[in-house]
Amino acid sequence: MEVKPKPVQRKPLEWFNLKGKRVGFWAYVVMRLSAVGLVLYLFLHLVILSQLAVGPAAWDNFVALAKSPAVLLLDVVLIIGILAHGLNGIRLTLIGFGLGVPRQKLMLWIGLILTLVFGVLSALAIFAETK
Amino acid sequence: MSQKYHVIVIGAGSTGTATAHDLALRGLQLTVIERGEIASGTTGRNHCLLHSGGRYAVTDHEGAVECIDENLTLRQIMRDGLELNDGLFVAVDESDLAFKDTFLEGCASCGIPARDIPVKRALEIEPYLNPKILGAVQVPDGVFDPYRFCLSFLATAKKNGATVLPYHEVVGLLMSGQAVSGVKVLDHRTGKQYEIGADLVVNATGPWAGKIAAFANVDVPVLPTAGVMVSISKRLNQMVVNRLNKPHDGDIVVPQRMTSIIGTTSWKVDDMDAIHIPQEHVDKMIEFGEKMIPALRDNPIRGVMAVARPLIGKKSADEREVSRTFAGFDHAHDGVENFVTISGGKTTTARGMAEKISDIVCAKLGVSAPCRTREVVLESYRSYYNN
Amino acid sequence: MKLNLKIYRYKPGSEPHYDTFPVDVPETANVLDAIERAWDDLDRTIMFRHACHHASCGSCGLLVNDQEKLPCVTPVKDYGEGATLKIDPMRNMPVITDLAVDASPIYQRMALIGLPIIRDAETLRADGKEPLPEGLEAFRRFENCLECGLCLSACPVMATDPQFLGPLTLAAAERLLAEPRGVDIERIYRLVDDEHGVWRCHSSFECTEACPYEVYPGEAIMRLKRKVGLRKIKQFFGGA
Amino acid sequence: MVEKQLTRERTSSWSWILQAFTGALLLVLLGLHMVVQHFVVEGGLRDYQQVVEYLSNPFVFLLEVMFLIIVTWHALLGVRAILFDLGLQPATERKVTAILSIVGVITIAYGIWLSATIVAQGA
Repeated sequence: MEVKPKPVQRKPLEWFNLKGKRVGFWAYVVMRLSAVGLVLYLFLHLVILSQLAVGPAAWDNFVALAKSPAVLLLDVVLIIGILAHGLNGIRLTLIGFGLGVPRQKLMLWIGLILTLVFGVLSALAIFAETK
Repeated sequence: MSQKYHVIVIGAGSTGTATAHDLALRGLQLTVIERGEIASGTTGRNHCLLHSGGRYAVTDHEGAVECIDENLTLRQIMRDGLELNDGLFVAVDESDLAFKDTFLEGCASCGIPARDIPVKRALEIEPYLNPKILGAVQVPDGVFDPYRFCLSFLATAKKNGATVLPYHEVVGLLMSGQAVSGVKVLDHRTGKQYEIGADLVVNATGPWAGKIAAFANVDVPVLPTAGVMVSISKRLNQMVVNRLNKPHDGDIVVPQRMTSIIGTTSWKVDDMDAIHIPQEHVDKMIEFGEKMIPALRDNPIRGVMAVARPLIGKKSADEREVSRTFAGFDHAHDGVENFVTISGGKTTTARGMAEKISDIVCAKLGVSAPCRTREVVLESYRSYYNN
Repeated sequence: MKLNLKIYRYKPGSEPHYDTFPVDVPETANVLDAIERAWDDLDRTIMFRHACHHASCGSCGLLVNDQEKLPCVTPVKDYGEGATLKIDPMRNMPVITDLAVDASPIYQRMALIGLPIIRDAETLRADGKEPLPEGLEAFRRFENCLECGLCLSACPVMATDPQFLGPLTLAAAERLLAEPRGVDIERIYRLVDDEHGVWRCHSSFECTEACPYEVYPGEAIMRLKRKVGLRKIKQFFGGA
Repeated sequence: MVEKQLTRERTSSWSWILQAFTGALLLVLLGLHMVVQHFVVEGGLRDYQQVVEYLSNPFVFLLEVMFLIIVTWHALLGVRAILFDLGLQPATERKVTAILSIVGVITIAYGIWLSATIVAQGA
């Protein structure tokens, strides 16, 4: 009697399903989310730069907008995203070339700490300048 | 009735799968029915010892001869499922040492290549052995993986046209007059029952053989006995280590992958499915095992397993006395046609058992094809899953 | 020790659900013993894969509280008296019924890479120089990998990419490159140097976390990436 | 056969190595970009005149164009990796690669055009 098993449902949302997962998986989720965020930012950034081609007034309007606290806060998020992605990227490159594999978890924590430290420092710097 | 086969084999343990392989090679259309996963019964919870026959060389000549014969055959046909590191029989006390000559004679008379080796040498090979051992004999024991053992036979049977129905439980035998004409199965995937027809049904359900035979109102003298095995979280020996004496509780330590497994005890059970492991049996395993390999006590227990095993013969009081040699029953003698039972035996001798029962099956079905399982090299166990 | 097993139930054609079974097992029991208890005492229709009960066959892998476990060597003690254990079939494999998955994705992968199951044993003595008994060329043993598939279940890439070779396969490739045993090395390189081979791995190390038998595929894949990557770079610059 | 895709043809791939390589370059280029464009500037952003003057330096122009190329490459290769994780058919994968390559070329061309325009406006 032909009875078909329940097929595997391939769901991209599983990339972010944290149930039962451990720290390495969290790093992978952060990597993936920051990647998507940074790609969107990159294209947004390039589009905004087109204001430079429009002329001085257009650009200086944008500069004024960019100095509003809300945008500055987004800048902090951006910097944290870059730090997390970049530092974990260093880790992935190193272990991918077989370097420091037994210490990959330690590297992960170091990356996290550096992200937080530099994230806070840059937040302080950004908001200090506006005062 | 959904389909009719020449033969239905009930049970996908070592005997059932080897029988399926034998019959498929002889060109019969057959299906194997198993109520759970392949090897999830007696065969799975196996000591994994590929017997050289040494264990029975003194007490059971016939069994020992079967073992060494099948051992040497399996080495030829099962290319990817055996750890072949030989075995040692070690003398722990004077009585063991006194047994040595009897043992060597027994091995010689059974055709088991056995070599008396100096204690110093044995300790060099196996540094975890009790340094106080008094003697050691090397025999061609080995280790198999019971699940892959069965998969290899099934993979080859499938290649030769057999089908396999796991998660199907036989809930009745179909009778036409005084002859079995098929089985009624419960498909555990759907919860539905249906019938499968066959010219002949082979009951290869080990300790459960009596349960299946009862569907045809015949009695099978199978005595379900349980034995405890204790798996230790470290591999402490490369070769199988046996106590150099008559078979006894806790007298063998079988290495496999990264574990050493101590075995075994023996007690009679009434319900083959409800086996509760007595803690004192576990303690006994460690107590006896450490006489041969003291470090067994220092490493944590990884798992304890027990399962019903089929012993054939007189329903006597002392279970270990009963021969472990298998028995095949043609139930025509009980007045039921087209129904045979094969039970007892050891995984090591599964191929030989399959040969004997397949000869009976073929004679009954008028098939003249000879057995070829001695020569045909088995498929890789992995190809069982080449759907 | 009293436990509740909340077991995933699925029969083709009907909706999956959970049934909860109260069981009482010895303190020394493993999770598989508890499942067998529920099967034996309460419901003979629970289907689950098992054979050897000592982490050798690799057939019983499943999820306990959403984590990949080999229940035959997972002590119930880890979960404590009165705990409720949620038991699910492995991920990323077709479910035949209840906890029983179709293991083809595991075995077909291993068949593809062709890792022989027999390897040379690390002999017990540290110096490895003790003489072998007559008649034996080397001490042999089974490979560590049980082909249980827990790593395939845990891998986030496997969740969406059935073409991915998978953790156990890549770990097997790494073993083969280290100890070829007559297998065609170039074929192994061709298999793993592919978008859906070694490069698809995103290093979440969930496979390593799941591995019950010290194969640690995550680390093996990193070694493999290094081997394959450096070889490619060397060849690109004209090296052999 | 449960997973036919397993036996698909396997072809040598450089994408991970390139991703690691461009990632490593980005650490330097993005660092420079952030420092010169934002950190050393009063208020974090250059006004129009400052941008024009700055970009007119050929060395800076080259640096920014290189940054543009590498960052676009890394970003689109990353997008490609995520899409490939979906287990696409080989034909679809080739389309993805082709489309992303076109997007990449357009992005880079746009960036260079923009930089050149700005420099021209200042001249």
